[in-house]
Amino acid sequence: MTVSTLLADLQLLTPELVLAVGAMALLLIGVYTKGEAKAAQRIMTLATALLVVTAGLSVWMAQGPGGTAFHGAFVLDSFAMYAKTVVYLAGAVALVLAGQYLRAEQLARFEYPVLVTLAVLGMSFMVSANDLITLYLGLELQSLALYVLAAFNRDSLRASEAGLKYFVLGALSSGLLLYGASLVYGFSGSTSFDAIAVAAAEGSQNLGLVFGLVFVVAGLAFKISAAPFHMWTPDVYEGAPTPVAAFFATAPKLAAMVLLARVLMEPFGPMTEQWQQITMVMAVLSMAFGSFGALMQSNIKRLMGYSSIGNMGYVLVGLSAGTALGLWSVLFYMTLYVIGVAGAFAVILSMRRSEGMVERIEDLAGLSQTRPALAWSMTALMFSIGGMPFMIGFFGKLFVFYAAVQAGLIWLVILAVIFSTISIAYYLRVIKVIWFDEPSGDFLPAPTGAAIISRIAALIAVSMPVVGIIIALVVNAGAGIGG
Amino acid sequence: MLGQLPILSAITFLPALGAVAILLLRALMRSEEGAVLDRNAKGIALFVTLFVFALSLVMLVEFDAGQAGFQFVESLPWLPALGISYKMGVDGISVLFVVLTAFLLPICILSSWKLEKRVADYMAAFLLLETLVIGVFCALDMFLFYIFFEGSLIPMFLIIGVWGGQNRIYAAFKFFLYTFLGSVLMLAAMIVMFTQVGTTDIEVLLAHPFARDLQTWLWLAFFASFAVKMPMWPVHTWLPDAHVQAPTAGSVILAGILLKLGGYGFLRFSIPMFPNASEFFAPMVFVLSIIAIVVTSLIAFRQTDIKKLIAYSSVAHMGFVTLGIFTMTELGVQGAIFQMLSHGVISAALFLCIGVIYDRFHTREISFYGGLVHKMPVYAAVFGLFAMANVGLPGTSGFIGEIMTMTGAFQVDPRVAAGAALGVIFSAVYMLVAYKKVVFGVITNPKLETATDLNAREWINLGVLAVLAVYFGFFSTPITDTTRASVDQLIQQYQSAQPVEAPVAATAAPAETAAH
Amino acid sequence: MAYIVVFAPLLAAAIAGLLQKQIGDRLAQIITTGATIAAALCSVAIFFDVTVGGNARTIELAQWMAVGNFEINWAIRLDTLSAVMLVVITSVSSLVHVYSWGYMSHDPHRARFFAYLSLFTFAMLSLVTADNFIQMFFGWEGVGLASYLLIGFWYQKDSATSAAIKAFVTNRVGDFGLALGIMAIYLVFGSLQFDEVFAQVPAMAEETIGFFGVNFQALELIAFLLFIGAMGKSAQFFLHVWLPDAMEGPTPVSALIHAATMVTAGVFLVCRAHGIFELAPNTSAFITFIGATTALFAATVGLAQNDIKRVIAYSTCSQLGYMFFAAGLGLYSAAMFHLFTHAFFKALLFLGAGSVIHGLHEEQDMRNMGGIYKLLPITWIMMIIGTLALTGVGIPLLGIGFAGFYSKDMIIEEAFMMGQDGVAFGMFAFWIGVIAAGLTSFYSWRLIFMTFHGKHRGEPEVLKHAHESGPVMIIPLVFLAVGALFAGAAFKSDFVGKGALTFWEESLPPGPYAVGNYGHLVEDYGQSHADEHGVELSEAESASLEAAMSEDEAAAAQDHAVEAAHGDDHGEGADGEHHGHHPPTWVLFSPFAVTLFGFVLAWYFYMANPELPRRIAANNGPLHRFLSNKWYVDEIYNATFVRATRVLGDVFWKFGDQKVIDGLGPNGIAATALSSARRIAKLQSGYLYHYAFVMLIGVLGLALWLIAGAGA
Amino acid sequence: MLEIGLGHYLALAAILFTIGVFGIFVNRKNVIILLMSIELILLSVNINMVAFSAHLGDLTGQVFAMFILTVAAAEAAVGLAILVVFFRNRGDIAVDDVNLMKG
Amino acid sequence: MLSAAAFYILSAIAVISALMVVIAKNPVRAVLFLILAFFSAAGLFVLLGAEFLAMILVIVYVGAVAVLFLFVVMMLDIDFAQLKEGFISHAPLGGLVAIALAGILATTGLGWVSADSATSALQSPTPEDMTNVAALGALIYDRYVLFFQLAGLVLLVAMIGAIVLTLRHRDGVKRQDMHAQVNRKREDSVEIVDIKSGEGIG
Repeated sequence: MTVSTLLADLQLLTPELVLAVGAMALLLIGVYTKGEAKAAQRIMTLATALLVVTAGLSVWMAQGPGGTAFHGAFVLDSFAMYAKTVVYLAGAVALVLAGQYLRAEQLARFEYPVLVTLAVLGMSFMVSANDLITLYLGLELQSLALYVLAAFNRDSLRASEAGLKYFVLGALSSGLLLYGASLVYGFSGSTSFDAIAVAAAEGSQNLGLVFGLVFVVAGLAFKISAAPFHMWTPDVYEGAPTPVAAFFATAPKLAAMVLLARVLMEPFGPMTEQWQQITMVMAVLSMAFGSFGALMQSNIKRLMGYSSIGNMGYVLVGLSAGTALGLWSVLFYMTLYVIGVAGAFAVILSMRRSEGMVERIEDLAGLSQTRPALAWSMTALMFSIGGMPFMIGFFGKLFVFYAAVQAGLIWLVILAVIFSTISIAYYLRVIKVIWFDEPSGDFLPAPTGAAIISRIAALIAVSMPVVGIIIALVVNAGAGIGG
Repeated sequence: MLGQLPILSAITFLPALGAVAILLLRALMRSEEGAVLDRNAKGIALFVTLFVFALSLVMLVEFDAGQAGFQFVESLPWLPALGISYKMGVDGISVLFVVLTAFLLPICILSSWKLEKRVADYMAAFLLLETLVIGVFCALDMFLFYIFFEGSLIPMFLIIGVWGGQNRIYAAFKFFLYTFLGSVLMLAAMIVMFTQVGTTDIEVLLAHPFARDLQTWLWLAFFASFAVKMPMWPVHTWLPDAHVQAPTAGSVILAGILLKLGGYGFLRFSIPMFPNASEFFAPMVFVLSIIAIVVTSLIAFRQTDIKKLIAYSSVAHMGFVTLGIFTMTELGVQGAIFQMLSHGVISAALFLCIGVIYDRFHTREISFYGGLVHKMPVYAAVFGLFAMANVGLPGTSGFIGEIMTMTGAFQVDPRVAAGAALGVIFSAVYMLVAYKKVVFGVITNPKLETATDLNAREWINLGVLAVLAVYFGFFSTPITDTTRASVDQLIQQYQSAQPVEAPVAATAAPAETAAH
Repeated sequence: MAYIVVFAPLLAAAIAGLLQKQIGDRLAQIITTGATIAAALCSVAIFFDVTVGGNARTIELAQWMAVGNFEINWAIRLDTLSAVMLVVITSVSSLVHVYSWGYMSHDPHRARFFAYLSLFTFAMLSLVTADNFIQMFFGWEGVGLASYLLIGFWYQKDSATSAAIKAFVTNRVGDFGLALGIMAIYLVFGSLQFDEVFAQVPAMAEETIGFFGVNFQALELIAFLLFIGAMGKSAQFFLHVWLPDAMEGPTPVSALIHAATMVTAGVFLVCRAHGIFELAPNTSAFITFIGATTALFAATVGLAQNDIKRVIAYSTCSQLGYMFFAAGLGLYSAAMFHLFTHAFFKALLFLGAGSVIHGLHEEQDMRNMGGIYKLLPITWIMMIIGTLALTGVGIPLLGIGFAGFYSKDMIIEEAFMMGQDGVAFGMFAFWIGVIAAGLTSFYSWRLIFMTFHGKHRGEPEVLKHAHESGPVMIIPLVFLAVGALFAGAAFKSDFVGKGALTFWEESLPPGPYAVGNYGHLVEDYGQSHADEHGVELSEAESASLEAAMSEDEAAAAQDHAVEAAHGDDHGEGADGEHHGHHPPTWVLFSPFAVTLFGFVLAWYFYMANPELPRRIAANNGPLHRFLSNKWYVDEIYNATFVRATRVLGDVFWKFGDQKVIDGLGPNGIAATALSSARRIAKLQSGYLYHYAFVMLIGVLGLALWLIAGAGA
Repeated sequence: MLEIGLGHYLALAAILFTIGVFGIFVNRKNVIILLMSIELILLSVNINMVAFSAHLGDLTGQVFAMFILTVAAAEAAVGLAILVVFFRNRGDIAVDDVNLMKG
Repeated sequence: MLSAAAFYILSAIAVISALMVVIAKNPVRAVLFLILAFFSAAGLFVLLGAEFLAMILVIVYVGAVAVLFLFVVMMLDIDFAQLKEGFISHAPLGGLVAIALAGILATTGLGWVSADSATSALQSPTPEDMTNVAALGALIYDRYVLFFQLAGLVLLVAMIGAIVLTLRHRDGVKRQDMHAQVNRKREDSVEIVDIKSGEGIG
């Protein structure tokens, strides 16, 4: 490797480089800033700016042709570019949401934004992974940061329990993933996705490769919390600090889903018939667990956890199609989902009373009378996440179902629509509490960041004409890969 | 004149703009100005709905009844990647429903004039509902239709749940989930259709011949949605609950318009797009319709809650609609459309009538009342008129729809007509008995002594409806002439899709012909 | 003019009804009564225009419905049949309007009452002037509505409103049939215009309709269904239950609706559609049977009633039975004739009864009356006239008598003749007719005796205040009495006699009597339009009766009759050549005889031996109980239909809807979903090792699923 | 049998892997044991990697294994840190006690 | 032959000590068994010709990770007697599943076949003329430099994480503050007090 090739390669990694260097710089600035609160404040702002800048950078990169770097270990295609942009923005949103919360909970420490930035960096590598090792290292970079974030409120038993659960199960899932990766490597003789695709085309019936596939998918399914690897989700969402849960529900989900899509479509593209079986089973299980599990919940964060399980089920329906259409429907769904969830968490983060944060669904009672704007936003967002027509989220469902139908998976779609009825019931419950119940007390004024984000997200959720724009973007992005 | 103006979009989205205006107004006003806000909200809502009604009348005047196809068509590419476009248009079948909706909304607003609870939200919800419902009738894109169709659940859910009665939450959930489940199956079917045809343009789909086996499944999926919406027996049980719990104006909209979405759906999708399946399933629909007519009439007879009684009666009347539609005779279909429009007027009026006494005494128990005629003679007369219209007395619009659908049904299968005609007897029983118990007799309940007769607002609402119910009872042709061209085309299309010319007379046996 | 006839009452009803507060009772009365009288005058003019002037015509007003061939117009059809009805309706209605000025003078809701009366008149007029079945159905249900309103006029009375509902619903049962009949007509003929339908009738004789898996003769089915409608409206057996209860309404209503007009709509329908019925022999036989049964049934029940109006109501029922069996036998003109005369004397009786009730301060129970003929002399006389007309008193051979004599005896005689000709149920109808005539006489005189004669049995207080009605009530009685006296004699020729050949023109067959006796005149008719109605005709008739008389003696014993019947068979054959149409004399006398017998019996029971009926009643024998309970029809209906409706309603609601549909459907699914949710929540135990275990099982399961799937 | 090939190593790795997994879900005593089980799993993966590497004559496997080792160390550090935090809050690290959140 | 014997012995030790890790009651003993397992694995690596990895395993794992474990076990003052006893009710089922899993995986491993394309797909064939260490070094600093950097970031995260979670500034604890020490000025610490003789420090 010469310097010139190195530089050429690094050019493709511009956003990552900026992020990595930026993160370390932030760390230094943080360390050398006097006063913990001040450092946290400053780093938070800088990190947010950094992420926004990187997002802009990646949009700018999208003008370029992309390509592969480091002997094919890293790929930058339109798919990755799109995903990166969303991930960076989601990270920035997560930071905006976190600021006031952390201060109020006396958790404001400069390591938080640094960890988020590093996690985003990990995700960035995940979506660009074109090699099992990139995949693994990116995943671990992200996961380790997330483990720490989950337990970030170290004086809270719940948070540390969440961190512990997430960590143990996450490590187990990494083990599964690695075991699978080793089998795949052993079969194909390479860790490069391209080489694996060649080998997979040759031996799609090979038992070792099939096991490898199952284990790799299982490891990734854990990250997107698809059943039956979903069990951590509600507990961690509930236990982790709320902005962390908001972060969990957005960027990592998207990154892991994009990674899963890429793994399935590129290296295992020739084995579509095999992995379709897996994703379909996982889709059905996820939808079932997500819908039923959420019905009886009283904690809204926990509810969001189950909701994310269910929603990943729908995404898997689209993914199961195994077509280009399925791919971009996944991207589309995830985008809408991220927007919706970010907005919903913004609302949850606005649920503060003088005695502190509240997170029971009942605490939203009568919101429509005490905080009408918040109530309308939450209503729109809940319906959007639930896939109700006249909200943008509906199109997400529409297109994943469409992809599945086109691939002939009509029964999967019928199951999916039935589950969507069950799942709409618990979104309705939230809306019911907001609208039908009598107010149980007002909230303190919402943090500015949360207020703005919840309104923007709600506005996007109801502005159906913009669907076209997003679709144009994802169609373009989805064209990047596929087999 | 209207060729260039997007009048349908205007009619559809003006109410939504009104809703936004109300919400913005609230956001801008301080909370201590609640009363002013309420007044303004009502004013805006009334103004907007009246304006939309006027626009709809303009549209009706401009509408060319001689033309079978869609008119005022607007088309904008929306999601070109999927062929989904924003396409609106009306034909003879849908145009009158648009007018009906636009007509009933001001009445709803007026009837809620005394509301004090969360007025701004209420008005906004109604305006949103208007947008969504009119959208359903105007949409010429399958998914656009679905969006409006399903979207209408949201404001209605809120209306029932927030401003409803005691058991409103159960009712709201039941209403929402029941109809939602039906509709998502329709969504699945729509997706399948899209994959088959590659477009979502209803006009194109209308011309697309679907394969026979596929039709069966698609038909069933659409049926699941429309049957719930209608509602047909045995998926009707959400309706009594929803009606009973909904506020008066909510019931008016529910019975007056939302129930028609199902019938409209049958006419727009099931019949023209799946003619073979429609023929195959027609006997089943007949049986269900007759059961609906007879059984729910009997059930209505046993109700102690006046609103529930009317709700069950609505189910029975919708039975005539499904019956008429699936006779696939011109008479039956015209009758069904007429019945829907007429029921829109009559049931709306009946719910308003109940609202009048509910506003005064806050109970819907029949046994609470009795002898109202002594204190409220005008009310008694008006209520009586609509009771008779509901019974289907000739000279009211209720009769025309019934006689047309039944005559149409008789052409296909006399048994069906006979079964339906039984309902005519039962409807007289429950309606008159209820009317007697509420209005006649002597006042035994001292609380009723304070009853006051209709006020001006109630008078206007009910008076307008009464004029319509009677006018169309004597002159049905303004309606049937408007719908004729489109219905003729529909039937022609249906007939030409049948493999062998089905014998129209005597006992048609569609099951056998479709089985080949 | 036709517009005035039909719409004046409507306009008056609208004004009186909608503006009652503004214009007040007085003005409302004037407007409605004036309008009706104007209509009456115009209808008389129309009557002569149509019958004499031959100006039968149809006036199209507006389009009502138009869907494909289903074109229905609002129209005024004027032919002899409708003209006759117009006269009956408007004249009786005017008289009732006038009468009500007095009768309702103390009622606070007079304006409403008059509005209803006029509304009824309008509905009835639109019924008879319909030129298509749907408009007729409109009028048909319209009169039902008006009847409902008028029966329930005193809405504070529970019994009144219940009776109103009963009337409406029972009528609806009939309408059920009528509506289906109309639909069947549309199916067969493709039109509902009278002219178009009737023109096609002969061509459709062989047509069949499949109905519940059976192929019926189309015409039979149509006729049958139409007749069900007629049964309901005309209170024929099975569907008669509403009529007695309808007496809850004010008495003028009973006179107008439940005697003279509405109840005869059924007869009118059958006559209007005679073309269909003529080609439906089985249905006609059924009609005969039902009519005869009703005649007998109602008469028997009338024997044991104590409410003065109910007696008359059952009498009406019974007389309608006569009309129907006449129609069933094909004697449409005779049926119409009886309808015509009946309108006068039955209205007279009702209004007379109303006068009694009014005079006795709303007392209706005859057991509390008696001995008041001196107090209400004019009423008494009027009632006697009415009774004589009803019982058909007349001198058989001379052909002179009260109105009922002409029409009722004509029916009985013709029934005999038809029976002779082998028409189904002909003889049955004849015998029932004779027996019922005797019963009629008995209960009618019973009514007179119980009401006016003997000792007063009610509160003495009442007697003190008893008074004769004022002129406004008496004058209509007088008018009706004139009708009851002379209507029969005056119009016999036109309706069923010689004049019938030209009188009905296309609207009705003139009847066998007219054809049999004057058929040869038909040829002449075309040439000479000379005014040969009236006296000349009745002379010819009486001459023929004289001739028949000479063959037999006046005695008409029962045992003798059988022989005579045999003998007459031969005579009939001999008469065949000159197309004569004469029943044997004993037949002519039999109604007279039984009427006399009935009178004597009534006199014996209620004048000579007034304790006897009371003892019979006290003994409460099974027969008496059976009769006073009206054959238990109400009870049977209550036990079956009403109860079944309730029980079924409850079952469908509480079991069907709530248990089965909701239980298995939404609620069941919701419960299942919630219990699944609970189970899944339990699975989410919070334990790390459970979670890890699930993950592992998941991997293993997926792997095995894939391997199995790949292997399979 | 005596000739030791790839299969033997793979089998050994499989057994170690299973023991590691088994350790996670049967262990209720001590969270630290869970962490050690995870190390066992990673060890088995490394054996796989190295075995494949030797079998294929390719160093990538070894490189991969090296990174796995690195990450495993990092994981251990984070895991133990979380464990310490948990212990400070809870005063106990029995696995059974880690179920505050459930349902 | 010798290598076969070595393999069997080492793998037997590895399996047994792994089992002991899982079932040992005392965490300290578990850690020690873990170390034993690592040692035997290192031996196996040597057998496979991966000397560098063997060394790493010993140095990193035994030297650092395992010791870290021990340290934590010791630090967390756990009352071992209280730790819940024995295997649990679902151990049989769990064992069954584990045996099934192990069986399937081992069978798969024993019958392993690599893809034909594998030989041509090799990214970094083992060079003949280099030692294992040198070859790996050449790889990770050149071809795999990205991964090397990434691994560094992972370690950075781990470091931040460990610090952020466990580092506490407790009051009342003396700690060394280099910055403060270095910047210490005379004026801050020394106060010249003029004491009159004979009066004492009042």
